[in-house]
Order: sequence, then structure tokens, then C-alpha cells
Amino acid sequence: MGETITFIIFAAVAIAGAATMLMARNPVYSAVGLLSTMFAIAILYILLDAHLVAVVQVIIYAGAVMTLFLFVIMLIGVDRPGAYGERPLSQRIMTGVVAVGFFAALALAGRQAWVTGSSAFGAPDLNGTIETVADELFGTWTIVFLATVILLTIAALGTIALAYFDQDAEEEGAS
Amino acid sequence: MTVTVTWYLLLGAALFSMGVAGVMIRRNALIMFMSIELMLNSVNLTFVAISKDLGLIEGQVAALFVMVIAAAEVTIGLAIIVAIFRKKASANVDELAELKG
Amino acid sequence: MPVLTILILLPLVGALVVALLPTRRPELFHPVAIVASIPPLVVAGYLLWNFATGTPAFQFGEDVTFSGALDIGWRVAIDGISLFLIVLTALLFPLAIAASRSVTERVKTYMVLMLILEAGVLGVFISIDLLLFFAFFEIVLVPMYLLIRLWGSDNRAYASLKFVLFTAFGSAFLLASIIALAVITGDQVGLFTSFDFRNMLGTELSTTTQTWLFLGFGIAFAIKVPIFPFHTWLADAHTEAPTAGSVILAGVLLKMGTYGLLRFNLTLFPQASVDLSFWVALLGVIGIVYGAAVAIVQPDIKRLIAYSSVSHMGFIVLGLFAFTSQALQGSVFQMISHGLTTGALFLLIGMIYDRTHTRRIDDYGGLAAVMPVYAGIFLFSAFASAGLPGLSGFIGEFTILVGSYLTLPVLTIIAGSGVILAAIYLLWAYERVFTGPVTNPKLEGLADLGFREIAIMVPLVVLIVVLGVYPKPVMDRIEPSTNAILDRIEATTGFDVPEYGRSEDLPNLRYGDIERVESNEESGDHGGEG
Amino acid sequence: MTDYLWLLVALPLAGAVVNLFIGRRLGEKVAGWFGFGIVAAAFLIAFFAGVGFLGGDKLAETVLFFSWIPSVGADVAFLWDPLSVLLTLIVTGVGALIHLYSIGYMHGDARFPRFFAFLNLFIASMLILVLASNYALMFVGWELVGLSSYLLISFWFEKPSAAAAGKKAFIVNRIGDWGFLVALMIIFATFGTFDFQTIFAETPVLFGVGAGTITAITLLLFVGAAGKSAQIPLYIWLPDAMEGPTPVSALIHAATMVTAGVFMIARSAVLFDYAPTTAAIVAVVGAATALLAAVIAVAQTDIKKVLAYSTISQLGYMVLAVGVGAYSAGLFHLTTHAFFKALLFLGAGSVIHALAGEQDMRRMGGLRKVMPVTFITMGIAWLSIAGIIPFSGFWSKDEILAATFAKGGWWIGLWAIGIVVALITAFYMTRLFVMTFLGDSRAPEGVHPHESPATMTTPLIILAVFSAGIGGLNTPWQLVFEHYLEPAFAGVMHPAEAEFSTLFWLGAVALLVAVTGIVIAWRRYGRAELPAEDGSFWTNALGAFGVDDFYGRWIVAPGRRVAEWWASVFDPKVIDGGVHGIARLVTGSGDELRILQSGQVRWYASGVAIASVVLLVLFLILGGAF
Amino acid sequence: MQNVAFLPIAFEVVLLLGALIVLLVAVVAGKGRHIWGPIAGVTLAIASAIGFVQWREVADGGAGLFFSTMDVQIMRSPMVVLDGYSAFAALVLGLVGFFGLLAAWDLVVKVGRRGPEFVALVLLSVAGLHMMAATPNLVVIFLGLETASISFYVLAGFIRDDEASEESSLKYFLLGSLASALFVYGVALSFGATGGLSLYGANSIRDFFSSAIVAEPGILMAGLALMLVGLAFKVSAAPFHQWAPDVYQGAPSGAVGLMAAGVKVAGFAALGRIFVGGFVSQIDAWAPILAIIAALSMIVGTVMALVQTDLKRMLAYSGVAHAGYIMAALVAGVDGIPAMWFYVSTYAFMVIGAFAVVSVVSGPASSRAPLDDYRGLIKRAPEVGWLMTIIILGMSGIPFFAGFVGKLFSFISAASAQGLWPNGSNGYLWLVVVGTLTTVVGLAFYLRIISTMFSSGDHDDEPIEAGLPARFAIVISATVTVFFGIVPWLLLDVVRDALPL
Repeated sequence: MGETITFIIFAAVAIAGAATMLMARNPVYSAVGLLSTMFAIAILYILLDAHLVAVVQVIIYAGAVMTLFLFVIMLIGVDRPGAYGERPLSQRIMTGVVAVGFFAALALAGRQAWVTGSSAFGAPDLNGTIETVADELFGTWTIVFLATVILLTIAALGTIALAYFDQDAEEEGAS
Repeated sequence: MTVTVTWYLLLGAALFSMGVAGVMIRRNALIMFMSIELMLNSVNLTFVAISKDLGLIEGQVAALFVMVIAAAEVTIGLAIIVAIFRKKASANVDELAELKG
Repeated sequence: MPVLTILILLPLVGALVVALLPTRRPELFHPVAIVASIPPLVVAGYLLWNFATGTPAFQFGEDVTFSGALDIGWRVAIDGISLFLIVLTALLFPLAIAASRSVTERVKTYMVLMLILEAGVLGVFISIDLLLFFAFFEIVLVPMYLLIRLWGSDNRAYASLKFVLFTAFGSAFLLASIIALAVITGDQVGLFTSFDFRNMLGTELSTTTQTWLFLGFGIAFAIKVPIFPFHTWLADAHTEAPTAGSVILAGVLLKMGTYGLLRFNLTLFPQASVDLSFWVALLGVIGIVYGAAVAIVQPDIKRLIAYSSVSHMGFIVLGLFAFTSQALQGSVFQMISHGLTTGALFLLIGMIYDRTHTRRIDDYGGLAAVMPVYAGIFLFSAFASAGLPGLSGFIGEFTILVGSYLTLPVLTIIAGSGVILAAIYLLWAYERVFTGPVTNPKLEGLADLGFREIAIMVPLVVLIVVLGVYPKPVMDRIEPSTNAILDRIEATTGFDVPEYGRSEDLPNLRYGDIERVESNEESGDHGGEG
Repeated sequence: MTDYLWLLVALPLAGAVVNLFIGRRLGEKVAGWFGFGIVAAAFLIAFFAGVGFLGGDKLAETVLFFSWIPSVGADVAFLWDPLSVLLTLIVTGVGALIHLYSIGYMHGDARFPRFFAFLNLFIASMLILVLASNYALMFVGWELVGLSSYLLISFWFEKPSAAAAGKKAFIVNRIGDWGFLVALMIIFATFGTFDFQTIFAETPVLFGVGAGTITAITLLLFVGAAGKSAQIPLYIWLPDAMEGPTPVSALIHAATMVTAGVFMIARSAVLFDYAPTTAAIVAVVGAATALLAAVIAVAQTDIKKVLAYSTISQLGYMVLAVGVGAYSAGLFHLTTHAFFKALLFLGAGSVIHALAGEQDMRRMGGLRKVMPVTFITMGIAWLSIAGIIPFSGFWSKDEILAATFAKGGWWIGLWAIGIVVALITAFYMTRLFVMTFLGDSRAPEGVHPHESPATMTTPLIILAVFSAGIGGLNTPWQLVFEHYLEPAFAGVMHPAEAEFSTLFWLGAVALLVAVTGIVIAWRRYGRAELPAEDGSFWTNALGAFGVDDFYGRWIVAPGRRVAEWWASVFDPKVIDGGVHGIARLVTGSGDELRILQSGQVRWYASGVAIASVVLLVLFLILGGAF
Repeated sequence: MQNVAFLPIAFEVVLLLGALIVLLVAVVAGKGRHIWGPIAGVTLAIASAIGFVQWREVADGGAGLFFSTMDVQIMRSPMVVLDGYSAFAALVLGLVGFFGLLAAWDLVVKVGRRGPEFVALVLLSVAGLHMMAATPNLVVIFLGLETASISFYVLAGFIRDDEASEESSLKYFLLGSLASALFVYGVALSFGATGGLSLYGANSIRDFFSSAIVAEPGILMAGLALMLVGLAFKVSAAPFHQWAPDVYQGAPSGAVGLMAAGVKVAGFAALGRIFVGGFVSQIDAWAPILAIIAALSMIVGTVMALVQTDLKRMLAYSGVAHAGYIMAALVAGVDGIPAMWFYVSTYAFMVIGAFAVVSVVSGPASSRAPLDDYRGLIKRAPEVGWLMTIIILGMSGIPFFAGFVGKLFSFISAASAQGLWPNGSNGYLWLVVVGTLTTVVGLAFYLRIISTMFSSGDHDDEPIEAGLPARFAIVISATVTVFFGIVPWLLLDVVRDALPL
């Protein structure tokens, strides 16, 4: 029962945060909204016994990603009037329709699942503790884990290539 | 009533749809990007919920990988946005429409 | 010896040779190209000489299957129908190239394209693999497009694109139909697909399928011919193309359409052909009258001849869909004859155009006094084209009309009026260009045809007379093939073909059988020729 | 002798080729005499090969050379029978004379050799026509004579009128040829062959008299004949054809080619026998033509035009004859006409030659003193055509009228027309003769008429002899000619015979009529100054009653308009318009789509989102989730 | 055994090492000197060689699934698959990378000190592309997808002083991430429906379908739909194509060829792997939709290309159309795989060649290539002009050029597929007709390109010099176009074995 309540509360928080992100005129508010959503989701992970994921969620997203976002927002500067002016009504309606349609489609898609879905979480009771996850991660998924190296290298390289300015690069670029 | 996986899936779906809406409606590149992050989060939620439901740890691992990927995406994305901001002093994507037709 | 492969290779080799000529020796390009276009003619002569008369079987066959499951292959062979079209092609190209003296810029490219074009056209006539046929049918567009686009006259951009799009539009349906047919055939012979003409002949098709496929094939060929409502590309293309282009277009390319109708529509979809014959023939007849009538009022001599082609090709179409021995033979003969006469006319127009650079009939007058030889040859060709007895044009039209009357009397009687109209537009044009006093001062003192030009015309003139006086050898080689097609139609449909003039029944061969196949199994080594 | 028949065609053809290509180098003399010699040789060959028929002991034979179009069973073969022999002799004989004449007449012309080349070509073509053993080959000759007549009419192509006349002749002939062509189709569809003898043998087997098929065939054949033999409504080309050199008019448009139609009907006698309807139509058309042409001839002032119309009129007689079924009579008139009309033309030519190209009779007159030979020979021809006994014209014309009369019933009406025509003929021929030769010279100043050279007068004399005497071949007393032709018309029912007394007074009437005509004309034109010939009749007749304009306005012009509309509206606007419309549609839709490609990221994102929703729905439907 | 276990991942490993070496050398030897260029070339050459070795290995029966460890307890689901499919992908991608780099060399030289990053990015992106083809695991496919995409985002924006480049980079990034998110959400849903992340192996998606009947198709279908969206976006199939023209135009000409070719190859590889390899049992559901997307792509791509005035955009749109033609092959399921490979591999070379020409004529860093720049090309650079003509003819689907054969095979597959819609009897013939017709319309703009090159312009007297690497790339591209157009079965016999496990 308590679980249910928690779920409802944090689900609501997540939705609300998302809504804030969606609506807020000030990007900072949007960022904060998203942040709260992420926290809420982290809580839900815990409800799902995915402890490690929850932790990582907090660390990476709340800790790193959103900080980065906020930093960039600050860097770019918040207050540029007009830049975030309201969309014309028509577009908002269209957006709403599409989003709702998307949701509705998914909901319908899962229709049977939603109803016939197993009463509670099914068989073997899964516990996303560090070791269970680690087992999997460094067992079955080792190669993939290693493969992420490529991705991260790219991320690093890309950032350098895009953001790292030095004088002669400028010249060449200009040439 | 107990919380079934269904609830989580619906929540995920809802969040994802809101992300979609965000991409469609927001004009600020950063917030569009945030919406995408939101979508990825909902994906993770879905993964984890399902892994719980089916008792398959893979779901959670997948979620972790998605996070990693998202992180990498963020760095690049922000780098691009910053780079553009350097020129146009704005993150308003509507002003980036000289390539068209 | 893979004669046909060699036949296709020779022009390509020639093209290569021309392409490799040093750029700083431009004076070489033209003569070398002429020389390079002779060997195919020799091979064609060889074919003509060694062609076995009196059998409908395909000859000089080669069969190299490339990919087993798809059953695509280098399958080439000729029968009495393709034989003469090959000879015609091999003959017209040297003449057309020789007549291209006036091409001064990008000569090398021009010559290379001409030779590639020749290879493509020859390929169309020898392929008995549908895919191969389509490939050649389509590749011809490219050099022709460039010839018109680069060496054409004022309105060339429009004309060339129009030419390509019209033709390719047809080919779209052709390709789709070929694929469909190949899939169906494949199912029936237990392969994934089969593009082998001989397999396709054995395919069982429902009447509806036949009709659809007939239309799919038909529209491509109808545009190429061109049959009435699809003819507008022709006037522009012929008019804008350089002389050689017009000659090849009218002389050979149009025949690809009628050839396709005869070789594929009639044999692969006999039931549909019989069902639709009246309507196709009707379009043909409309073409005869319409083309001739429009030709009468053309102010541009090239356009006039172009429209006359529409009219003449209409005769062929009528003959094809009358399903009588005479009409079919007549159609095939008319293909050759029209190639010669119209080729001659376009060559002549080119010669005068090189001198005066105008195609407007009004700019001429009294030319006969200035250039008597030219006038004589022109009048000769004009009468040949108008179907004057004793010249080749008559044989074709006469046999077509006489034969078609047996099954399509009314249409044929109307078609007969084309004879009158032909006389009108040709003689009226001749009157305005050649007779009367010399009005245009530019015309005074024009040089009459030189030796080179006369030498170009002589072969055509001689052939026109010879074929007109003694067509029998040609007919004897055409007849077995056309009769075999008729037998097939008779056998597969209820249609009974009038027996008049059908020679005694031929060696009992299924249509499409190949005699003297020279097949070598190692795959691939023949692929290069494509 | 028949082994050498191929020479009949080969020789003139060779002559044509030689004269065409190396004539210029041969020079005028050689070219001319060569051309003449060739034809003369042909005449001799024909004579010796055909002489056997005179005795009646020789039988018709077919000489096969080679198979021409196997699929329609058309061979290149000659049918050597009295009929073809007769025509061959006329063609080569008269032809030879006219070649001879031309040597003088064309003297000094720039394209002298080419003229003889064309003449030879004509002889060859005409011989193919008359010698053919099947309709297909006959059609070849049929068209080739059309070609050579085209070439010869527009021989002086610098004259636009000449060029136009040649074209007109060919095209009008082509209209007739179309009928011939369709007839050939039906013939092949009916008999499966073109061979005369097979067809004539099978006709009685397959059909009864008046069978529809035969009627159709014969009617269409007659369309062809009407074209060649200048019958209503296709006669309009012949007068214009006078633009050609006079020898051409004499040979082609008087003696030989124009009679091809008559010959062809005679050849197809069997078929026409089985189609009485056609025969009647033929007869009526013939009579009508004879009358109309005669009337028009009355008012002509150009000497050659008069002769042209008189030719048409005489052809009318012949057609009437074959229509009546009196084939031998028709052919007899054909023969006599060949001589006297050729003579008339050559005489006229000689006159024109003398007057330096003057053709208007109103500027002639008084030539009898300066050119006696021409005067006398033409006199004979005049009497002959006018139908004065004993000149040939009388006999042949009389025979036709008699045959017509003998048929009785409404045919009497045709006979009456014939008589009227005889009257008019006598009138206008006298008019011509008187205006040209009698009275005093009305020649313009500076023109000094003179007698023509021997090369021209010799043929005149020879022809005069024939015109005078040949009538004797076929008098009611002994029908040499008819008996000679009999084998050619084996299996053709004989025309009704009138008994001798009838024949006698019929002849008397004809003679009387002729004399009347002559007298009237003589009294009218025999005086010093010419009577004024204005007044609606004269002008209309002079203008041939505006038939040409009628055709022009009601047939040619509308045709042109339709063609123009097709060429300038239907092709570019309708067909190409449609095509361009499609093209515009495609590119237009492209431009529309470009608007979607706004460059707006959000817009693209929306596109992706919307599309995904659609895809979701589609998948759910196809996946059976709904 | 060990090397067999190594071989499947050798491709990625080598490329990673190569990238690191390049960076190292760049640091040590200084960025000015371009010695790292050859290193990268060698790496890619080796990579393709590995692809070849893998091919032989497969031919010798070495195909199979591979796990992270040999430890049997935790051999749950395979992470790597080695089969003809992946091997061929390795071969093609290696070559694409190699020639793409050659074509991009002028650009590399131009960006000067940032060259090493560029090259390294290229190498790594190729690795990422191959991951999409060489794994049975959907998450790993997503990983590869992102790896490649992210590096392409960077490549697109590599010219920093060009706003167009920046813009295309951002557009590509935002839309690409959106598509990725959709894709991975699809993965999640299909995971939920089937309980498997891996296509093959123990408790994999295939097992699921072979054992159970799908109780709740809804989620599965939604998953398929979203995965299709993601991949259709990557291969720029309509209606997910809109990014392509903008991005291709904005991105530096030198890099576009590589991006376009690579992403098409890998995208279709993944598409084939997932839908044909994994979800083939659902073909009745996805084939018709694939057909619709194919038809849309053909039409939209062709019609839009028709009205373009900029060669880069034109080629981008033609790329959309080509995506349609390739997709047409897949509606036939596994029968279509060879056709897909044939088409996509030859097309990859054509597109590299075409953009190489663009970068030669309009400059490697240019973001615009107005068609007028190509007037008189045949005079200014005859060699390049003629080769371009060949390539364009190849793309336009003229017989005796590879493009035609590709179209033919994919049409044959479509026609022989047992379609359920619009009616079951005659395969996807309607799709074939659409294909042939759009091919004809396409001729209009392909020929426009050609006739522009042949017609004379203002600068005819100024010859254009093509760098050696670029010229080599162009030559190879043209050669491939002609060679496989004339002797297609040489390639066809290969791709016939390049089937997913």
C-alpha cells in the first residue's frame, strides 16, 4: 500500500517536473523541472529494487548532466526576451494532439498487457544490487562495456574538435 | 491495489510523450535537448520496470548503458550548442534556418 | 565462333580505339570512326551469307547463363526478322558517321558515342534474354540523348530531354512487366526468376495477366514506334538532332519499337494481342492519316519527314496486328525499307542543311536548277518513301495493305488513303523546295553534291531499287519466322489466320527454338560484352 | 520470238538510264537518235513477236521472268496476247514517231538528253502496264507511267505552273490509284492471286452475274481508270498537263497513257461482264465526260487546251464503249484516236514551234500557205476526229454509237448524247482548224512562221496516213480488228449486234451530224475577223465551269484547315499540353513540398513525431493489436 | 579458439587502436605533419582485410555467436555475431571508410591542426557503424548507432567558422538524438514484449517467437514501429528524411560522402539484422509498412531532387530516393537481403565518388554547391567530368551501370515477395511500378546534372585541379559503378552468402 502511495506521489512529481520543463519560460526552471523528474525517477528505481541504477541515475544525471546543463544555461545567458516567446496557439494544439496521440497509441498498444499484466511483479524476485548488476555487466556485457570506450573517446575528441579553440586553428578555419 | 508494471510503463509512456512534445514545441535548443534527455529517462524507467517484471537483470544493464550514451550525447550536444552560441549569441533554433528547400 | 558477340564487340572496340586517339590529331577522328564502323557491316554480311533459309529457328545462338537462380544470361540469337534489322543497322551507321563531316566540335566524343550507340542498337536486335533486351533497349537512350543534347540545333535541350523522358516512361512499364513475367515464369520453371525468352514462351498466363503485361510491354514499344498519341517526341527529336542522329533515330531506333511488338507482344501474349489487335491497328491507322496530314502543313522540312515517319510506322503497326502472313512479312520488310528511304531523306536534308543552315521550306525554291544531282536523288528518295512501285517502299506497303485487308478490311481501306497523302506532302514539299525560279539569292551558286556525298547516297539508292525489284530473297528469309509466329498465335488462341500465301508448313520447330547453339558453360567471360 | 520480250522493257529502260547518266556527254544528236532507235527496235521486236496473232493461229502465252512478291503470288510475267500486242505496237509505234518528232521539237533545249531519258522511261513503264500478266505488275506500270508523266509534265520545272501541273497530275492519279489499290486488296482477298488468267477463269465458277464482290472490285477498278483516263470527276489534271512539252502531250496525254484506263477495263472485261451495274455506271460516266469535255472544248482559245478537252471527250467515248461492252469497238477507237490525236498534237506542236511558242489560236491563222505539210496532215486528222467518212475516226466512233444504240432501252439516251457530242466535236475541231490555218495571219509582229524540219514533218505524214486509212481495218463489212482481238475476249459475252440496215442509217445520222457541225463552225469562223466570244456561256466554258475552284474550295481547303488544326493545336496544345501538364504537376508538387522543407528544426522534429504516431497506428493495425 | 574469439571483434579493436595511434602520433610528431594520414589509411585497409578474413572464416563454417567470456555459467546472451552478414558489412564499411577518407583528404588538409581529430573520428565512427551490423543485441546496436551518429554530428559541424556547418551540425544532432531516443524506446518495448534483448541465442527474441505465440502483440508492434522510425531516420527514408538535405548541404563536402555512405550501409545492415534476422516471423506486419515507406521515399526523394538547384541537396534527395529503392528489397524478407547488400554497397561507392567530385569542384569545406558551378566541367576537368558522368548514370539506373542492377535486384525481390496488401497475389508489383516510374522522373534531374557538366559556362578556360587522393576515390567509385554494372554476378554471388545467421 505504501508502495502504491510512494509510486503515485513520485510519479506525480515526475510528471509535474516534466511539465515544468515543458512549460517554463525560463530555461533555468526547465532545468530544475527536469532535475526533479530525474530524482523522482531515481526514487521509482528504488521502488523497483534497482538500487545501483538509482544511484547512478542520481550521480550521472542529477550530478553531472544537469549541472552541465545549468552551467551552459548560465553561460549562454538566461534573459533574452522574445527568445522564449509563446508559440502560436495552433502549434501548441498540434503538439498537444501529437503528444496525446503518441501516448494513446502506446497505451492502446499495451492494452492487453495493461489489463492482463501480472498482478504484482512476477517471478524470480530480482534485486538490482551492485553485485548482481556487476555480475551481468562484467560477465555477459564485458565486451559492450569495453566498447563504450569508443563512444567516450569520440565524446572527448568531438568536444575538443568543436569547442577547443586555438589561434592557428582559427586561422586555418578562416582560411 | 498493488503497483503493477503497467503503471510504470504508462508513466514511461507519458514522460516520453511529454519529451516528444518538448522537442516539438520548445524553441530553445537547450530545452529541446532536455526533452530528449527526458525521453531517455523514460526509456530507462521502462527498461528497469520490465526487467523487474520479467526478472531479467539485462534491463537494468541496458539502462546503465543508455545513461552512458546519454552522457556522451550531452557533452557533444552542449559543445555544439556552445559553439553555435559563440557565433549567433543565441540558442534559438528558429534563427537557424538558412539551410532549407 | 560467337559471331553475335563479336558483332556487338566490334563497335565497342572501335569506340575504344577512337577514344584512345591522340587529342592533338583531331583530323584522325572522323576517318578512323568510319573505318571502325565497317567491321560490323562485314560481320552482318557474314550473317546474311550463312543464314539458313527456310527455318523459323533462331540461329547463331549463344547461351551463357550468368546467375542460375535469377536465370539471367547472355542469350543472343537471330532469326529472319532480326537478321535484316541488323544488316540495316550495320549499313546505316557507317553512312551516318560518314555524313557527319559537319561536326566540328568534340568530334572524338561524337564518334565514340555513335559507335557505342551502334553496339546498343545491335544488342537490342540480337537479345533473346528479356533482361538483356531491356538493358540494350534502355542504354541506347544515353548516347542518343547526348548526341541530341550536345550537337543538336537550337531547341536541343528540350528535345533531348523530351526524347529521353518519353521513351523512359515507356521503359518503366516495360521493366516492371518484364520483372513480373520473369517472376511468374520462374515460378513455373522452378527458378527464382527466369528472363529466358524461350522459357517465357512456355509460360501459362491468364488472359487478364496477358492483357496487363501486353499493355506494359506495349506502351514502351508504342512510344518508341511511335504509335499515334505518343508521337510528339519524335518530331522534336528528329528536328533538333544532328543529321546522323536523325538518320539513326528514324532509320533504326523506331524499328526497335515495332520489333519489340512483333518479337515479344505477339509471341508472349498471343491472346491479348488477338483481343486488342483491332484497337492497336486502329491507332496505327490513325497514325497513318494523322501523321501524313500533319506532315503536309509542316513548314520545316525535317519535321515534315519526321511526321511522315509517323505515317509510315503506322503501316507497320497495322500490318503487325492484322495477323496474316503477307501483312507480317510486309511489316518486317517495311521496317527495312523505311530505314533506307527515310535514312536517305534525312541524309539529304543534312547535306543541304550543311550548305544553307536552314530547314525552313520557304527559304528554298528552284534548287533543282542549282543542284540537279541532289534534286534527282532527293526526288528518287521521295518517291521511294511515297511507295512508288519498283522501289522498296512499295513492296512493304503493298503487302501490308493486301495482307491486312484479309482481317481488317475497313481499317485497311482507310490506311490506303495514306498513299494519296504521302504523294501530296512529298511532292508539294519537292515543288516548293526544288522547282520554280531560284528566289533566295543564298541558293545561287550552291555546290552540287560532291563525290563523298554521292558515295554516301549510292548504297541506299541501289538497295532501294534492288529490294523494290527483287525482294524475294529477303522475303524468303523473313517468311519462316513470321509464319512461325502466326502458327503460334493460331495454336494458342482460337484465331484462324487466312491461309493465302502461307507457304507449305515449315520444319516442325517450336517458336523460339535455337539451332546451332554455341554454348560454353564457364560463366562470366561473356559478361564484359554487355 | 517471245524469248526476247524482256527486251521490250529492258531496251527503253536501258535507254533511259544511258540518257540520264551519260546523255550529256553523248550530245544532242546521239542522245536523240539513240532514244528513238531504242523505241523503234522495241517496236520491231513487238511486231515480229506479235505478227503471229494476225493470222489468228497463235495462242496467248504467259512469259514468266521471276517471282516478285511470293507471299501475294505476284510474279514478274508478261501476258502476250492480241490485246497486249495491239497496245504494245501502238505504244512503241506512236512512241517511236514522237521520239523522232522530239528530236526536232526539243532541239536546243538545255536538258535535251534528260527529256529522252524520261520518254524512254515512259515507254518502259507503259509497256510494263500493258504487258503485265497480273494486276500487281499492272499496278506497277500504272504508277510508273504516272511517275514519268509527272516528270515530263514538269519538265520545264522553272515554270511554277509546270511544276504545279505535274504535281496535280500525279496526285489526282494517286486518288484513282487508291481505288485501284483497294480493288487489288479485294481481288486478293477473293481470289488469293493477282494473275489475270486465274482470276478470269475462276470468276464464272465463284460468282453469278451481278455479284456484290465483283461489283465492288469493278467499281474500284473504274475509280482507277477514271483517274488515268481523265473521266469525271478526276479529269481535272489533264488540261493542266498541257504545260508539258507538246510531244509529251501527244504521246502520254493523247495517244497512250490516258488510254490505260480503257485498256485496264478491257483487260478486266470478264469482271465487268459480271457487274452490269458497274458497266452501266461506266457507260454513263463516259458519256457525261464526253459531253462535258466537248462543251468546254468549244470555248477554249489555247490550241492545246482544245485538244486536251477533246482528248477527254474522246476518252469518254472509249469508256462509254467499254461500258456498253463493246470492248473491241472501244479499243478500235483507242487505236484510231491514238493516231489522229497524236497527229493533231504534233501538228499543233509544229504550229506552236512555228509561231515561237504561241499557243493562242486567236493570234494564229493563215498558216496554210507557210506550212503546207502541217496544214494537210492536220486537215486529215481534223476530218478524222470530226467523223467524216472514210477517215478512221468515223468508223470507230460509229461503231461505239452503234453498239450503244443496239443495247436499246435507256441506252438510247446515251447514244443521243454521243450524237450530240459528235456534233460539238465537229464544231470545235472545225473552229480550231479554221482559226489556225485559214484566214489571214493574226500572228504578232516579228514572228515569221515557217515549216518545221523533216524530223517533225515525217512523223506527221506517217501518222496522217494511218489516221486516214486505219479505219478500214474494222468496217461493218469486214471486222479484221474485232476478229483479231477475239482470243483476248474469250469468255466475254458479245455486245448486242445491230443488223446492217440500222448500222447504215446510224452511220448516216452520225455523218450528217458531223457535217452540220463543220458547216456551222465554218460559217461562224470562216470570215475575216473572229466573232466576239463573250457572254456567260463562253466565259464559263472557258473557265471549265470552275470545277477546279470547286474542288479547291470544298475539298482541298477544308483538308488543309483540318491538317493545320492538328498540326498547330492538337499536337502542341492537346497532346504535348497534357505531357507538359504532368511535368508541371510533378515539379509543382516538388515546389509545394519544398515549403515543408522549411529548415526549422522543430518543424522537422514535429514531422518525425507525427510520422511515428502514424507508424505506430499502422503497425498496431497490421499487427492485429486492435 | 582464441583467435576465433578475437576475430569477430577484431574490426572494432583495430580501428580503436588505429585511432589512438593517430592521436598519439599527432601529439608526438606534431599536428602539422600529416604522417598520421597514411596510418589511418593503413588501419582502414587492415580493417577491410579483417573483414575479408572474417568472410573466409565464415565460408569455412566459422560463423556463430560469440560471448564476452568463455565462462559457461554466465554465457547468457551473445554480444557479437560473426556471419556472412557482419563479415560483408565489415568488408564494405572498411572500404567505405578508406575511400571516404581519401575523398575527404582535401578537407583533412584544410582543417590543418584538427586533422588528427577528424581522422580519429572517422576511424571510430566506422567502428561504431560496424557494431550495428555485427551484434545480435539490440542495446549494442543502439550503442553502435550512437557511436557513429555522435561522431557524424561532430564531422558535420567540423568547419567552425561556417554557420551553415554549425547549423547542420545542430540540426543533425537534435533530430538524430530524437530518432535515437525513439529507437531505444522501441528496443525497450520489444524487450518488454519478448523478454529478450538479443536477437539470437539463449532466451532470445528468436526463441521467443519460435516457442511462444505472441500473447500481447501491441507492445511488440509499438516496439517494432519505433525501432523502424529510428532506423528509417538514419537511412533518411521518407517521411523521416527532412534532416538529410539540410545536413548534407551544411556539412563540409569532403565529409558528406563518408557520412552518407556509411550511415546508409550500417543503417540498412541494422534494419536487415533486426527485422529480417530477428522479427522475420512478424513480416506480415512490417513488410507492408516498409513498402509504404519505400514508395514514399522514392516519390518524395525524386520529386524534391527535381526542383533543387544545389548539387549537394540534389544528391541528398536522390539519397532519399535510393533509400526507398533499397528498402523495397527488404519487403521480401531474407530473399531481399542480397539485393539490399548489392544496392547499398554499390551505392555507397557511388555516393562517395559523387561527393568527392563535389568537394573537388566546390571545395572540400564548402557548404554550398550550386549547379551552375558545374557548367563546362567537362572542359575544365575532363577526367573528373567523365567519371562524374559515369557515377551519375550509375545512380540514375541506366543499364550496364551498377545502379540499374541494384534497382533490378531489389525490384525483383519486391515483385517476388508475397505481399498481403494491396492484394496478396502479385507481390509488391505496385511498389515496382512506383520504383520504375520514379526512376524515370529521376532521369530528368540526373540528366540535368550531366548536361550542365557538358554545356559550356563562363569559366571554361579555368581548369580544375583534383588532388590525387580525391581523384583516386573518384576513379574507384566510377570503376565500381561500371564493373559491377557489367559483371554484377561477381558481386551477386558474394552477397548471396551475406545472410544473417
